[in-house]
Amino acid sequence: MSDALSEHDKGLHLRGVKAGYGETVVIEGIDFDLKPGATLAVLGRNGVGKTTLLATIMGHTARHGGHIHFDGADISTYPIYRRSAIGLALVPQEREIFRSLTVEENLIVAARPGRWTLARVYEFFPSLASRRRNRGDQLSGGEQQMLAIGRALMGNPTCLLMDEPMEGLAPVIVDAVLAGLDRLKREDDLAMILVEQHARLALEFAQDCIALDRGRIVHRGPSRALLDAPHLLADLVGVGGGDRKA
Amino acid sequence: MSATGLQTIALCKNFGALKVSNNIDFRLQAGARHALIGPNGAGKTTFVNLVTGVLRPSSGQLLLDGDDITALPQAQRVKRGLVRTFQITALFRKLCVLENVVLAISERDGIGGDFLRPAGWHRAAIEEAYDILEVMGLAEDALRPITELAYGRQRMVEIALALALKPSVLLLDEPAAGVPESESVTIIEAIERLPERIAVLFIEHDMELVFRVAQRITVLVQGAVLVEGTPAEIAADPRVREVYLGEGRH
Amino acid sequence: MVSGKLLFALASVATLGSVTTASAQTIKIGWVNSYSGFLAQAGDQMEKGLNLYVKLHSKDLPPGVKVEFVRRDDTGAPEVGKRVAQELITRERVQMLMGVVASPVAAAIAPLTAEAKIPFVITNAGGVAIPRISPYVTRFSFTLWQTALPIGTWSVKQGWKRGFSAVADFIPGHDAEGAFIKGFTDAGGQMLGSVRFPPASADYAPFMQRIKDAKPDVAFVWVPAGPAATAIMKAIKDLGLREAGINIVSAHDLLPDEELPNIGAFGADIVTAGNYSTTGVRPANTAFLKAWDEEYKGKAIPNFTSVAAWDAAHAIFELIKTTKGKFTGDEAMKFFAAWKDPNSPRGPISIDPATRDMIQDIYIRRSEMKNGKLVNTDIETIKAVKDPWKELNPPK
Amino acid sequence: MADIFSSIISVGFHGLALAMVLYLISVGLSVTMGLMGFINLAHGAFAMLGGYLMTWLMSRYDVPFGLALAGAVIGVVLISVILERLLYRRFYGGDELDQVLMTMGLIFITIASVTYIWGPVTQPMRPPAALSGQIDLGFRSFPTYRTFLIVCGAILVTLLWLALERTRFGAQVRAAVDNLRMAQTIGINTSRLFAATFALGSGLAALGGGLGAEILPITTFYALENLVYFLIVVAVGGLGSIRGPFVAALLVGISDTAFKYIAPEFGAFFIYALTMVLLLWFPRGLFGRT
Amino acid sequence: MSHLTPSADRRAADIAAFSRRHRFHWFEALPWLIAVAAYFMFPNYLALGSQILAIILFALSVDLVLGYAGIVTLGHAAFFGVGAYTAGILAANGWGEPISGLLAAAVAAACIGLASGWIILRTTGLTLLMQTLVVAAMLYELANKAYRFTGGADGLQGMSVWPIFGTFRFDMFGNTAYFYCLVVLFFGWLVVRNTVNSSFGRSLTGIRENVGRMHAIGAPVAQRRLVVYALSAALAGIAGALTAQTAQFVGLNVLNLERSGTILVMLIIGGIGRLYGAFIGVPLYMIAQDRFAEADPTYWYFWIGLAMVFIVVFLRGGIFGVVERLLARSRKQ
Repeated sequence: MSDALSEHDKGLHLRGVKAGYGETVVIEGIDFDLKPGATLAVLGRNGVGKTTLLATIMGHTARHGGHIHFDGADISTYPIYRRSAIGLALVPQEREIFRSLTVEENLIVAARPGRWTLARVYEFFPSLASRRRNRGDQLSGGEQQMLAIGRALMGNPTCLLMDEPMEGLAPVIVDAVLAGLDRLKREDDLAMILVEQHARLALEFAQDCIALDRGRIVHRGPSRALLDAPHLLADLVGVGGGDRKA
Repeated sequence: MSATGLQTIALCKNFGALKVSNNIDFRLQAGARHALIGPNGAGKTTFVNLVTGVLRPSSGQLLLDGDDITALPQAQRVKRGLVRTFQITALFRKLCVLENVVLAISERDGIGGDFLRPAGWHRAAIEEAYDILEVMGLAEDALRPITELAYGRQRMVEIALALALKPSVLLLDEPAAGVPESESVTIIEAIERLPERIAVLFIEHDMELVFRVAQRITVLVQGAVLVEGTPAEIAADPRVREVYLGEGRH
Repeated sequence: MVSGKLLFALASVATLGSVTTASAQTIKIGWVNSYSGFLAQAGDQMEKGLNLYVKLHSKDLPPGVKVEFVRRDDTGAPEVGKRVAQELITRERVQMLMGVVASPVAAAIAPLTAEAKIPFVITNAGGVAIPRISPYVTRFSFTLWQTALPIGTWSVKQGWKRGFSAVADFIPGHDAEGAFIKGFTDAGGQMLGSVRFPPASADYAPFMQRIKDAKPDVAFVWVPAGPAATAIMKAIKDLGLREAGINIVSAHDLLPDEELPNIGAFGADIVTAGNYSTTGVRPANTAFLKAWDEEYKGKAIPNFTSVAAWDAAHAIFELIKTTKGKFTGDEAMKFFAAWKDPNSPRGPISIDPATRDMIQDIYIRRSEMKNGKLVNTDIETIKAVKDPWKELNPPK
Repeated sequence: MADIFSSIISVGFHGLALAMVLYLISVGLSVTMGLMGFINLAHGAFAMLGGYLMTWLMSRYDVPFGLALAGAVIGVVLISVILERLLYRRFYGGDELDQVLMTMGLIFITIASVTYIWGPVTQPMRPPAALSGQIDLGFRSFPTYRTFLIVCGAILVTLLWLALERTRFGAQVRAAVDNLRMAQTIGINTSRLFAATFALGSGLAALGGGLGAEILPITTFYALENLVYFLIVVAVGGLGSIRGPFVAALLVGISDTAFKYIAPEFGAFFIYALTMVLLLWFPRGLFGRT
Repeated sequence: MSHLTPSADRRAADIAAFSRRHRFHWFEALPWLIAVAAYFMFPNYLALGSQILAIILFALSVDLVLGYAGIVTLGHAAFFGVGAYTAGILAANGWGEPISGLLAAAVAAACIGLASGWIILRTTGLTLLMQTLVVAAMLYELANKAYRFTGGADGLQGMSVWPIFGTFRFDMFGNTAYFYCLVVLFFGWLVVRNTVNSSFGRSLTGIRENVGRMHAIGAPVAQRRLVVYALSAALAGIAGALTAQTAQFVGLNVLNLERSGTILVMLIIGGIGRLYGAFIGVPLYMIAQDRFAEADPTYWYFWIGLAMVFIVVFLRGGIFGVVERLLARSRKQ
């Protein structure tokens, strides 16, 4: 089946996706494609629907319209656990570590056979290895973040969704996490979507970017281009009244 | 009456070792239009909960019109004119729009505990509620249950409910959250039409709304006030840019 | 006065009506039993006794006369029993009420019969004061004073001077406790203490442990026949009460015949006082057991409740035969007051006209293993025992 | 003094035996309530069925004690899986009143069914000869079966802890109790996990019902009469917890026995009073989540 | 303004419709007409009939706390039982006047409601459910222990209830009892109806729908819940007293878990929070139970249980919910 997939079908494709919570619609008319191994930054201020977008791909929200395809399959109606099984993984904003499980159990419980093993995750995040017997609720913010990423990797995904992984971390830790992500990008053929409020961090990391406002995509293009246009960037994600209704 | 509507002095809230609100000194002038902004997790909602009495502060003081209300329960603060709306619509969903507002007026006028007379006999409250619906442009839906309303209309009922309590200080928690663009204009207009005597503090991510309505802006970061100023000052402040754009990595 | 006359006239019309249809006459009897609830097992015993008699003897009824039993479940709860009895009287227009396992249920029903003026024939409930509630109550079973008082007296005679009692906390339990203490202390024994536990209790070990820790010579233990009895026997065994030198005595409810196989060897060597045991050697009993085994194919064992139902059915059938099925409540009560049956499976029985309770022989039995089976063996017979409580407490 | 000491030992011993039975039966209820938010009032019916099946196998077909117990557990697990698929799963996350109505209905159906099949008679539990009588532990003798029950219970509790603390399945269950949506997000098929947990909980209840037939006699109204005790253990222990119900069962078992020993006329009054105070103090139970 | 402003006519019509909602509808007369008709049609079933009427009042009291104030209780038998024992003990000890007995029962039950509510209403969810259950269970054990007053497990024997107004004697056929229960139920219903339609009642609905918002509009939520709990307790107490007086007997089961559970079941079958669920669910359940019990005294539980599972699977929201959905559908077409 997967052999027959054309290059075009592989990866993640959203078409006209409209979704929200209950009857509320938060995002609307979302289209984009993410090729295997590609990286995408999602920008936008608070409350514009970035988290909802990731949640929708993972199946957490109520879908009101549109379709999501992943590696050739229409996964729009898949239950959450099946989306995980076919290669999607989410690092949620609140980390959502299983607090009554130890670090090691948090990893094992998500394990699926593949290149990512317990040993490799520990090698990747050495500080987790030293705390493997600690319970999820006994970790610092940075460790929790690494654990959330490690847990996602244990499922051996082909597409990793990350929701503000630097949020609330001390600068030193931000650097450590970023270093890890960079290494992931270099060493692993993993497609990644990074939602980030610190726009420059995200743009430096990802090849392409989209920006959301009020649930719609208001900008898309290569990250480089946006980094080179600080006024446009400030307009998209910064603070200011602006008459950007044009 | 002091010119200050609402004031917090060194307000702190800790959850265990976690400081969610850190020494917040804040003033909301009577009749002001004041916005509170900040990235996710900055402690905005905690601040609202502290001010309205859902949470008790770990330390610090809260003044309303110069009186200390730190120890007052939620209901008492409402009686003194400190009223809020909710980020996630919190209405009486199975009841009709009119009844939602009548409930609020009944509580304000202290007839909510009357179990002898039918609610329909309190004609003045119903008339007043209908007045508010007319002002908010909700009258045509007066007898429809909330569940049948579009989300944008529900957000309007949120504000109508708060207005019914005749607030002197009104906290709007993301009044336009989750509303499609087509409907948000109505909400912004409704906020602009709010009576001038009411001091309005709104927590909002929608910068268009913030800069269109607010006279002053306070930026909250990691539980503490980063900066306060006019919209122009805030837009030009490098620290704010740093917070929002992630410039100048450490 | 006028209305009274009118009623009388209406009543005579009604009677006339019944005379004209006498050729195909049906006598309706309301049968109140515990089909569910904590006394369902005793109810089952009672049901089997009645059914067996009715099956064997319906043919003996006068031609054209039929007996219809309208059955209702009291669930062991007095209020339910009272309601179904009321419905039987008002809705089904029964001529007689019969049955009832639980004393509280019988006590709740009894006042109705005084108002309706219909006989109430009790086949189990042993609460001692129940016949005093209504003149229309008569009882074919026993009172706990008939069984518990003699065992108290007998215990002291064995040289057991220090006693303890443990009973279920409801009417019959209180009767049993009072009777045993009366018999025991009158004969010179000394009570070390007593406990009452909830009638529907689940686990008896803590109560039995308390007896064990008190170290009496003899413990009187009473619970209603059925599951509670087996459970309590098990607790006695598990805690090693007898190994600790404590003798166990009781009324027959503790070791009903049908529970003996369930109890098994560890129920041996307990002394109980009762009005019937299957091992009793009497021609009437042999015939009864034979009929029983044929009907229930060895799957069931009769006990004193079955026999009481059997005896009561016998008396009622004789009443119908004698009156050809036409009797008023008062006539029926007069008939029962003079009832004597020298050949009941339990021995000679009669109704005491003064108290409307049974006069019957009480057997002191010891449980023992015979041919691998636990049985109650009569070791002493006390002839023609009247209810001692009614003699000690004459009506005011 | 010796008397008091002896009484304390008596109460502790019988309380421990009762606690084991209560725990085995209630732990499944606690986990399913914590995991699926389902108020399963009919949980006791599985324990009752376990008791019925075991005593029936033993008395009708002379199956040995251990085998009969295993057969009963397997039977109950099968029944529970069918019920879960047919009925329970429709109501996960639904209105709690619907859950109350349905499970009360199930209790009624079970009461009538067991009366129909096995009659209104309490089922006799006859442990094998080796487990009858008294066992001398040196300083004093104890009823053998109850000693066996306590040992058995302790082993089962340990096994259960190991299963939940040391296996991947256990980690999945705990993960799902912690955070249902995140558990799905990492690929746990929670629907299947629910069914498995439900079956495990029912099986444990059957085990408790069978082993504990001596302490909680197998009668038709078992599921209703003991319901309050099971609910107390769950509520006091804290929903979704494994440890909580154990501590609660110990508390209820021992104090209930003590109160019965000291003041039997009051029945379960003090247990209820204790429950009330504990729940006011710890509204989420001793080990509940905040 | 972008919105259409409805005309003054529309305003007047809306306000009139809204403020007239508490007025009586013709269908509200139905239960009473049926109850009177039943008296003439089923003269042999009056004992059952009066029990049904008393239990409807009990169900109404539960509907008030559960359906309107959103307090899930598995222990309302506590108040039913306190009422029954109050009236019963009075009648067994020389004061058999029925109406003052009812009032005494109401007062006693309301006091217990206030006292227990003050303690337990601060909890929520399963904990509250357990607390209500435990309160009832404690009263059960106390009633059992207070043998001298209550008769314990034997039930309270020897009640003697005087004729109503010294004229109408409680007869064995239940004629008096039936009308007595009917009249008391009618007044009880008026009280409940008036309460739920009052501002207080509407604020209860608000509490059920959204507690957080009620706090935010300044309502004294805890106080409202306590008041309605006590009021409901008083009504449940009257229902218990009615049962005691008409049956002239009180047993421990007025306080047991099965009673708390089945009243909930009856109400859910009828439909909660609708004021009339009690009038449908209670007769349905009790008549079914009576019929099943007669046809099959041993196994009636089976059919009742099956009906309950059937209702919850196929008739969500109870009978009243189904009727409402059907009405809504026919209106749309």
